[in-house]
Amino acid sequence: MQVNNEFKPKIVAFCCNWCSYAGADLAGTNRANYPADVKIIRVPCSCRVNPMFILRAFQRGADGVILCGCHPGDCHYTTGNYYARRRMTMLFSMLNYLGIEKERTRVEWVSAAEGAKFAATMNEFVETITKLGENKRLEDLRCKK
Amino acid sequence: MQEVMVKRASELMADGTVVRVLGWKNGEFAYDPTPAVFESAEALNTFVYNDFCSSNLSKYLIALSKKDGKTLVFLKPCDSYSFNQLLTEHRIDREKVYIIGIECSGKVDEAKLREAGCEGILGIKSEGDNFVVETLYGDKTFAKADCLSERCTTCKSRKVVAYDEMIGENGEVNSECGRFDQVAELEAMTPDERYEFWRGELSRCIRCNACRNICPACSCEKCVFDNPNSGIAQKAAADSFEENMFHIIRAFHVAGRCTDCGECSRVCPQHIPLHLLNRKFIKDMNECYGEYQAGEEAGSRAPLVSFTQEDCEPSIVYEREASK
Amino acid sequence: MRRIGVFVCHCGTNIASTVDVKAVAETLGKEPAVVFSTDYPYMCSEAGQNIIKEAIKEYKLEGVVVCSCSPRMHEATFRKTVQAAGLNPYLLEVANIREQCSWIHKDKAEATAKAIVLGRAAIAKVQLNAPLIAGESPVVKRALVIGGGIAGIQTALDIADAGYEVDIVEKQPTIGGKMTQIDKTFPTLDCSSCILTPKMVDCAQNEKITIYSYSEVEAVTGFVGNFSVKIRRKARYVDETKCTGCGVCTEKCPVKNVPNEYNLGMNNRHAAYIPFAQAIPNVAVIDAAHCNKFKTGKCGLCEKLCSAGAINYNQQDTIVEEKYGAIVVATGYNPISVDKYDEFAYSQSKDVVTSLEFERILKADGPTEGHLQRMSDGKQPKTIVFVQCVGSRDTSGCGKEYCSKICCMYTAKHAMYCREKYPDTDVYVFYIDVRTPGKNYDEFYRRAVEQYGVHYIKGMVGKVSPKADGTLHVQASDLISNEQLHISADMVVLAAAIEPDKSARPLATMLTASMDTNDFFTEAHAKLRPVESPTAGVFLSGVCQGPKDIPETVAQAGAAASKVIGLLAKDKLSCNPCVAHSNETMCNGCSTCANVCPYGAITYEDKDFSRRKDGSMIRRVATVNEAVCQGCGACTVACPSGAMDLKGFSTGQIMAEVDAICK
Amino acid sequence: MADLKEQVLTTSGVNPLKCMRCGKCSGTCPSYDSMEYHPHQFVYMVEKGDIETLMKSESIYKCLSCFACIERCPRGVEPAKIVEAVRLAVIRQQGQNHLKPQQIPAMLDEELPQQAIVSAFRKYSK
Repeated sequence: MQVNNEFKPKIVAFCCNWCSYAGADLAGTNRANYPADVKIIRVPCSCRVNPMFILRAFQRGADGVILCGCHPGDCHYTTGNYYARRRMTMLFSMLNYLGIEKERTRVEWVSAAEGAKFAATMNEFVETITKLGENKRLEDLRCKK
Repeated sequence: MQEVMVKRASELMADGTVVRVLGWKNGEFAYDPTPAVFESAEALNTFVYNDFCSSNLSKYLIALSKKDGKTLVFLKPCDSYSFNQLLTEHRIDREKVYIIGIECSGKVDEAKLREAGCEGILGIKSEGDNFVVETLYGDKTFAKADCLSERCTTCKSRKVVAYDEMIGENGEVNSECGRFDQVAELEAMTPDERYEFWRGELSRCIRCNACRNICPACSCEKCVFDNPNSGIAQKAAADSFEENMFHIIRAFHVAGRCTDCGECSRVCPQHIPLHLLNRKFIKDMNECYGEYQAGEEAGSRAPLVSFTQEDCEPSIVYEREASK
Repeated sequence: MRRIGVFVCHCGTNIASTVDVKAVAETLGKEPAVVFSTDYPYMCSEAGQNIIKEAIKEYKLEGVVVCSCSPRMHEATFRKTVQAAGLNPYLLEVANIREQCSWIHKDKAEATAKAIVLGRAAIAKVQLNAPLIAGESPVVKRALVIGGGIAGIQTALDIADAGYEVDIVEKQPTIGGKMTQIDKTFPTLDCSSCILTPKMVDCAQNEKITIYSYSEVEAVTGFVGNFSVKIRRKARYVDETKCTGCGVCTEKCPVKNVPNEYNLGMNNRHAAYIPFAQAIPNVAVIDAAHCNKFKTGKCGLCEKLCSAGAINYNQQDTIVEEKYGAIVVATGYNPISVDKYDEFAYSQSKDVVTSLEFERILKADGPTEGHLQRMSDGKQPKTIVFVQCVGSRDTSGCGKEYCSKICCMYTAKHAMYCREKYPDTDVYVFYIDVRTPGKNYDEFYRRAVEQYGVHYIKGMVGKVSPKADGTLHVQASDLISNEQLHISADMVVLAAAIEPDKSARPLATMLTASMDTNDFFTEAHAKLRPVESPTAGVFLSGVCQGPKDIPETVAQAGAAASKVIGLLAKDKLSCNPCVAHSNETMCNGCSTCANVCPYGAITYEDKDFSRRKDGSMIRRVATVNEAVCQGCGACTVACPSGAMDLKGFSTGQIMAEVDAICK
Repeated sequence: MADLKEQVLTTSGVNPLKCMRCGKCSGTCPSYDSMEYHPHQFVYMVEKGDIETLMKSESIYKCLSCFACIERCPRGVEPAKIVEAVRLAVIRQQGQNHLKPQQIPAMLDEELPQQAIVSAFRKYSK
């Protein structure tokens, strides 16, 4: 049997139900390709995403985590993504401060109409993470098989 | 100072203004006074106040202000910020607290005295720019600049921001304190250097929870790290992830609420510079969302529970790193 | 551990062609909690749903995972299925293996592996799903229509006809909108005012309709069935209840040099004015920015002359606050500014006009009283050049990328009209494409060419240069004969692109309704829900959603009205049960959550937690009003102690998904 | 053939598929009448790959490079860049006779104002 040594990153994408999850659906409807490494978790709003979830994903072996929400000003709940924006800015800055590769975390605003942007963003993110390689700096060895 | 404080405490207890006093008494050694509650005039005999009295008393008021009657508390400038923050969060009933603000010109770091060869400590006195330490081997004099604790050398404010009366002169806010210099130094390093630095520091963590237990902002009824349903409850720092996780989450939970009192670093038995995590958040929030000092005013709104439409995007983290 | 059933849908070949559905069903069937796993060509079909129902009964399932299309598509369907079999509808999770898997991946092995992971995540989540019961909220039986053009008028009339109260908010002093400015309508050439004004009067007379003219929406809170709206009624300095519309003030007002908006600034009006004769309400307005009384304190002539005593210089803006069950947006459009196109010399010559200005020139109550005249010298033009697509289909940055849709038809109308009324006029139309889909539209355009002799030239005008003799030198290409034309014209008419009204963007923010990059409101579904916005209870009518002509607008207005009527006919709406919930034993009462709640759904109360051991213990704790909470989850992250959680998307559930995905 | 098209597309950086055939470029062109093929035809012929015809035509030298077509095009197609690219294709075919910087001084007219030279450089270096 041929052994495939190619690194396949694990990527968790948190998508808000109203814009980005719908944008991801639209990417599907338009058959816009992006790698199967991306797995989406539906949340009502980007502001539902707790920094703990992101750390948990890294702990369990994710190589990259991306958060997608409605464009600022377009939040279904009016203000949710504004809070998410501040929280994630602070969290990412802290991770970077601790020397964890800043490229592993990302926030992107994707509207329900931006299927193409969703696919492009995912392609780009997967490429970045593939280049970075495995997440070593924020992993929990006990969770590795 | 100590005599003035005891005298005023006795008066307030005698006239019924307060029913108890929150202050310090000597610990096992002369250099580790511990917070104590005094419920009678006689008990005040053991009241102690000197340059070893570092602990922040504000957190104890959460429980004390739930009791019947008023509590007298002595708050240093640092502690008064924490007090305001707890008021903002409705954790303390202001009506149940009588505050005497006390001036502070910095507390001694006992470890630094020891490094300077000071042993057998029996007491301490402040004399101008020097500390005169009474030891088993006689009095010894040390320059304050050499043995003040880190948080006092970079003191952000000598102003008591909440008090009913003052003992001594109230000080001023010092915006040029340079408390972010060390953070800036770390920021200037490469990510790999920073990673090495923090691995070196955080890997010493023994998860004793002292930082959490002393922190006035960490006063949750139940901490997420003790809650088996939170998904992150762990007792031991079993591996590097756990060490990172605990400190990131803790810093995040107190972000915007941390007044930078420095208690976390003071009590850490492993001497991890935890204040550098909190100050990083404070510095970032100041830079991204405008100057904000938690606890400066009761009722103020912290940056993370506020927003403007023009806030910077999280990608600023990449941009700042790239522009270095 | 709950007993879970897994149902994998083929969606015909939509899923099955790239995902090995049998393998997915088989692999997921081996998951510890799964007691039943199967696949079927169409899970959403009746037969498919029956498989789920029967399995729930037979295997005593306590949770259901359907691997199918997006939950946005069929979550509601499957919830009903599960409920019909006696299970709580919220014990269902949908793994999206179509839009987010089969449709985007080509490699079957990869897609199958991903489908399995998504299935596992759903299984992990459903283990922790709580049975939820939806609450109910009442519906306020009143609708708000924002914008009083033909779209708003038609929507309001239709809603009122069904017996519901409707309020129209119009920012101009009169309702009527753009259609009042138009002379004739294509393709029938009936008079615009003649068909519009009866509808305006109907609005004014209908007792179910309240018109807030000269008013703007200032704030919107609440949610479907229960919006609360603040409307600013701008001071018009004339008491609407007293003014009889006699017009004395508008005639005698000494300030006569204010550009007349109704005629697009092509003539002037007084500072006290009624926009046009058929205005509804027929009430004067005093333009404080130009009125002498306001500027210098001297004058007050209108007050002296008004026999009804309606003039009131001290009037202030007032705020009306009203509750509505539904809101219809009908904010309409404006032509873009063509100043940027200096090649067309619009700002250099009065004889280069936009189509809407041309419309005013042709209309009897316009600046030339309906006579076709040049605005520069009043002479009748002998050669008119129409330029289409000015700013439409333009990606250069000056204009709009989209086709404005109505220009081809109105240009044909204008050209035809000129040839009919003034047969000695030469009329040229420069076009890129002539777009005439619509009943009798192409016939109309052909009539302009064949019957009226309008010169349609395929090509674009490159330059318009005003000459000293007052003519306009038009240089254009004729792509069919492959030559460059030079025409000496007397008048040039630019078919300017249309854009959404500027008020739409801030309104969208207030309504939390989404917009596209051109500031048109987005519909909930481009094909199947064209008159609903994605925000529940907000509906779209007219050009605010995209360029359209009058019949289309009226049709959409009626459709929006029927959606509103359908909503208002309900007495109660079931609420989303996925709301926040505070664990009192862990709550600090710190108010952090209330600070971030956009709905004010969180309140605090002092609760007694006294235990014998530590005596009296009264703590302040948060309570969530479940009818007001919309379930965004902002509070859950703000809460430092983790006391706040969100039902349906709990911390535990999301972490379980994370774990399953990262395994 | 295909190579020529590729070359013109690369050197010009123009995507002729963006053209919606409105003819505004030709409507605005000041040397339209002296050109055999007009700006919009350049775009269309390049799209079809008919470069050789253009290369043989005098039209490429009739274009003034005034850039009016670029300025006015509603779709940002930039026909003048295509004309320039076809001109370049001709020059390259004639034995790579690019000007060398050393050759320039000898070719300059003493009377030619300095500013004209500089502006010519500026124009053609776009």
